[in-house]
Amino acid sequence: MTLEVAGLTHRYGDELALEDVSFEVDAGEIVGLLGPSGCGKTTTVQTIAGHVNSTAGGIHLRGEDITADPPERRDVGVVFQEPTLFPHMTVAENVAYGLLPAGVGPDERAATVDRYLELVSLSEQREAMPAALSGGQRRRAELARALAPQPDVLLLDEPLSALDRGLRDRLREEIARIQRETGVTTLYVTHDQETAMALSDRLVVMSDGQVAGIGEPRELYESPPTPFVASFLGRSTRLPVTPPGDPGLTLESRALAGDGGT
Amino acid sequence: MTLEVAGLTHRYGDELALEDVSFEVDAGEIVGLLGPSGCGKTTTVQTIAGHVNSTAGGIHLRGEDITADPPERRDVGVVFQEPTLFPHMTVAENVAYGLLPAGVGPDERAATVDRYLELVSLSEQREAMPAALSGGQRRRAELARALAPQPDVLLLDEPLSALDRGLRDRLREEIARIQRETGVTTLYVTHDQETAMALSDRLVVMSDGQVAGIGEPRELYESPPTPFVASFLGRSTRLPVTPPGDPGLTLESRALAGDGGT
Amino acid sequence: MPALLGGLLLVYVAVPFVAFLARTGTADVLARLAEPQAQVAVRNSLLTATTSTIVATVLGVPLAYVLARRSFPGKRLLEGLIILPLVLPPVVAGAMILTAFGRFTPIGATAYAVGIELTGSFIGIVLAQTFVAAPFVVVTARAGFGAIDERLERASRSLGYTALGTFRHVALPLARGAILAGITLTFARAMGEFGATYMVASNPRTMPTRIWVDFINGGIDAVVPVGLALLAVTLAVLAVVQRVGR
Amino acid sequence: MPALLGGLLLVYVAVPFVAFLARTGTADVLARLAEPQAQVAVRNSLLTATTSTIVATVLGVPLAYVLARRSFPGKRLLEGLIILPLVLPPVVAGAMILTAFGRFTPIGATAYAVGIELTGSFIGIVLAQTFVAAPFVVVTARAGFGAIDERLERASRSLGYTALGTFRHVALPLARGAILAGITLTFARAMGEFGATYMVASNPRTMPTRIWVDFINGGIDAVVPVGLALLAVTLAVLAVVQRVGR
Amino acid sequence: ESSVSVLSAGSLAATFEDHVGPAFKSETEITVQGEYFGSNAVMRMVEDGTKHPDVVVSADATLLRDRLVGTQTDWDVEFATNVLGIGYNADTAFGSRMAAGEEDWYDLIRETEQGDVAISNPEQDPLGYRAWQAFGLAEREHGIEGFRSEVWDLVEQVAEEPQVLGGVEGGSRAGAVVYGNMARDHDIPFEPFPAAYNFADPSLADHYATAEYTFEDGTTVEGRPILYNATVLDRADAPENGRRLVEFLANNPDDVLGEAGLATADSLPRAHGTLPDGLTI
Ligand SMILES: [Mg+2]
Ligand SMILES: [Mg+2]
Ligand SMILES: [Mg+2]
Repeated sequence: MTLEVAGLTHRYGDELALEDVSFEVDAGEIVGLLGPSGCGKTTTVQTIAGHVNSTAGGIHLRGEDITADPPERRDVGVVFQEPTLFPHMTVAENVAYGLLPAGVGPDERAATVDRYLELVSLSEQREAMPAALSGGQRRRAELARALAPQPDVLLLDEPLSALDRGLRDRLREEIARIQRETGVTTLYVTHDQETAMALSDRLVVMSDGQVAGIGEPRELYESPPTPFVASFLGRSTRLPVTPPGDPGLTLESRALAGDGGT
Repeated sequence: MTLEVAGLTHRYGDELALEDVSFEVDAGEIVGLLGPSGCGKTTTVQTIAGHVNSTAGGIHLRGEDITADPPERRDVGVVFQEPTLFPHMTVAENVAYGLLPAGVGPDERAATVDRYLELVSLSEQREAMPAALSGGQRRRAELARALAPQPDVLLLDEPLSALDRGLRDRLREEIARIQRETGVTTLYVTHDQETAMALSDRLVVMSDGQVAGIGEPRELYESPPTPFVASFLGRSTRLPVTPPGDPGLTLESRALAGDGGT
Repeated sequence: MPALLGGLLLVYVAVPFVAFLARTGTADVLARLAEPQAQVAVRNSLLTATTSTIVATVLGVPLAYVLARRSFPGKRLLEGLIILPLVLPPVVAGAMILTAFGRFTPIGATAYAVGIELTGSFIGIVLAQTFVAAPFVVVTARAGFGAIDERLERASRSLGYTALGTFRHVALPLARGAILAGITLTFARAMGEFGATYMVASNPRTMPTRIWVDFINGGIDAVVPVGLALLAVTLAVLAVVQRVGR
Repeated sequence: MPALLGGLLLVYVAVPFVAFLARTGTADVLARLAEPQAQVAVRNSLLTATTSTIVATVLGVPLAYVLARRSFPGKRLLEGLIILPLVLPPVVAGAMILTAFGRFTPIGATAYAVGIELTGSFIGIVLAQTFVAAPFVVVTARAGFGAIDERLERASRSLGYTALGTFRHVALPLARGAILAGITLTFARAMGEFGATYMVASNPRTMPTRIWVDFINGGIDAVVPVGLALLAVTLAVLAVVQRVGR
Repeated sequence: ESSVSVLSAGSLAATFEDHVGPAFKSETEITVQGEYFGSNAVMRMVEDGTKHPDVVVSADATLLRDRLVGTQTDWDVEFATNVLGIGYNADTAFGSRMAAGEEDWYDLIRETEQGDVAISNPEQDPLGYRAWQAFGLAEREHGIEGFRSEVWDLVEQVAEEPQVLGGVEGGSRAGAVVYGNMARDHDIPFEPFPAAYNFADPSLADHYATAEYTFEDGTTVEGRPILYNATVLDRADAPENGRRLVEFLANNPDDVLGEAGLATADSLPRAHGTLPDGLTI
């Protein structure tokens, strides 16, 4: 068991954001953490990464209790929901950033940066500043940066929600490929059923701060343990195709209108 | 003749950025201004918009000499190369912004905003702040903002260069559709031969601050007036398909690696 | 570690304050503040510092904008000039203002002839405070304007707005935070201004000149009531400014 | 229109300066500056203002960071505290410092017992300048840190950097412009500080205290040489700071 | 509202703010607007034209007479004197022994450490050079060889009157050579010097004159009684109000000046030059 989340409970002031959240992620597995906006997905990720201290519950990584460790001692790679490339560093410097505290020497550092830039197809942008990248390139640079120090677990918090539809689909496949190639244990957070179903080995469905169901995508879809899971997973197929205002534009404008996050 | 550019010459300090640039754009026409990076395209656009005062030459709009007019008196809509949505206003406020100085009353203003948001398929984002939009949505919001005051001419300065490949292709078609629907006289600036050929009624090819050729795309392509035009327009077909580093990834990674601007 | 270093500075600022209050006590503060002299000083300070801040903002924010946006020969010189009052000891600033606007100078005499006293008057206080405090809002607002993408302003021009309209609708709202910080510094400095004010217009009394007179009359203890009033009034005004500005 | 309003402020700042130089002339400036007294003052001012600026920056920038990033009970109070020296007339600031660090106060006596004089010494000057000038770098740097997306720092932590390492590699470089502006204001203020310095350590002489003595002995004309030197030295140092900081 | 502006020696700030001002106002309805600098700075600012008060008051009668009479005015009136002595901080060793009153000040001061006792800067402030002169007169009066130079090395020269007293009050000084009225204003314990060197008795002027102080620029000033004088400037905005104030000071109704801690001698008030019409003392 690589990652074990046990009984996570968190309060913001009076509000209960997480209530007894428990799940596990196996080595090399990609687990989707799925749920509607505000259900506690980001709080869960932040707690695993150590940026939020949970009120109760524990986190184990490779069998070690890391609940009280600061983020820098956790070996958890994170790609945040919003872009976080360091604007004052080149793409290569961004990717190299996490290698220094990991104790990687200069020569190996350069080789590692090259390898990961190639993995995400950004070798030509190595000297570019983040501001010069397109949205998809930024996301891939962040992915390389998070992967380069070879974390025990990679947390992806809705990495595609700020991107346009078509790009999103392509980058999703790209992420799947990278995960396959690196074999990194991954927790993939999304509110998008389709993405979760397509990517995940297993799914953790959350609702209102609680785990509503855990299982393989097909299994959960076919025999949902709760009505919420049923309706939430089912919705992607039940979604009616609403006719847009101008019937002449139907397909083209749909494709564009549907992009973006929540 | 809607737009007439005659003998435009511009110096930045000692350097000659534009030299005797002349061309015309007919009413309702979409003209592509094509050339490699640094050839003077943006300076030409800025001069037409009134943000740069040319050293010599004149600009006529609907027969009137506007060479000495400040930008706000020119009735020229601009979509800049980099995004310029006002970050402190909602999408709807951005689109409404240009209607006030145009003297449009409140009721008509609201109706106009609705119409243009629908045109660019952003009706649902009307109350969103620009920061919450995806790259493609931002571009479309800017397009709506530039079109709403019904300018005599619309200048698009490489509007797609900051976007990812797939999105770029889709948005290019979107722009073509919008231009057809609104019938706005358009000057479309790009360094991308393919985009220019696909979109333009006529092409103005620039090289090193000078006009290297003017004509219909097919005409210029088939009988280029200068060697530069020949090589610049021809290159898109002569471009060799370079094999990527890892042959296993060929198609997928090509699609992603090729995105972004120059 | 940052907290530790930062705490050191806080302690350093707090120690004199605490030592001061511990020594002087705050016993009859209210009684002393009830005296008309103190009340007049509070009123005068509020009136003049507010006026100075408004003058500095109304003139300084446009200046900051011009400095941030335009380039012209001699710009460096003007930038140096605007830091000048920040560097000058207030006494010298006061002496300078007196050489320019004193009663027997051409400007001062002309003003006096038409019944306006430029020194020893409210106007004199405002002249002194504005001279000393205006640079803060200029320097801060300039940084704010400099951070705005100029293309946003070009877009506004192309959407039909004049340079002035663009300033109002785009530059001003986007630099609001920085301008607010500048106004804060300027107002605080104007409220506390003593040296130049005392040279140019020691009457009518502001809180700082009142404090000085209290000090040479009654020593350190006598400073406490108006001193505390000065702090309280300034912080209260700044709290309101922050709230309104958000 | 902005240029016009801004120009008004520039003219207002320039007029006293020009009037002052026109009246006093600059004839024997160099001769007066060649006097050892003047040279000592220049050296003392450079030494103390640089020290004060370094102390204020080393302590103030971390403080600004903490204030920008953390929230804790009593934070508002500390924020008020840090504006305090900005509002206080320098005389009161000086009186406060004396009550805290004077020779016969517990702190002052302890220091004196081990041979350190906290008043009437270089240390005294630095104490006064730091007290008065440190708030500028704190307020400005705080605004700079506040503008940084906190997520960048979280990303740095998750990439293996401690809070301190993150501060060094992410927060500091990204807030550089604002910190530089703060250092500028703090150094300028420290160079020009007179009131508190004169209370706490009128000796050794800095340029502002030298100017005051020259003024009461020789009047306005006598102020010119050191006054000009003060401006020249300050602007020169700030030019270097700007260049190095870029 | 009728007012008169006064540019005065700093040592008279309290006198004008708390005593003369209110009393004069209640008698004449005229408001006193006071402004206070060291006597030297006062003269300088009047000469420079940077300040244009109605009335100038000096803590050093000769200074005003030398600098202003003949150019800015042609008369002055001496109206009060003051006592020089030691103000001290009773919480210090020096102060508590002074308070005990069993030892002589000149023995105690020699036992202080360098910088414990402050004087005004003699180059800037008459209070400073009077301290020098008093130490010299005391050396002769008590027959203590080398007293002045010994003490001179011990005392700290700080800026001016306000700083001197601020030090004693704030806790950075054990004591300071100050005027009696200053100690009273600031509510600190005060031990006046004997008449032989307290500069309070105009009739001892010749004796005081035997002590000299030489400025850094080589000029010399003789000791003289502390004599406060006042004048109305020729170009005063409110000359009539100014004259009434000087008259008020000279005639000192209800011992207003005494209340303020100043001393009045039999020989005062005393006019120099031709008094303007309507001014009687
Ligand atoms: Mg979330
Ligand atoms: Mg361009
Ligand atoms: Mg005096």
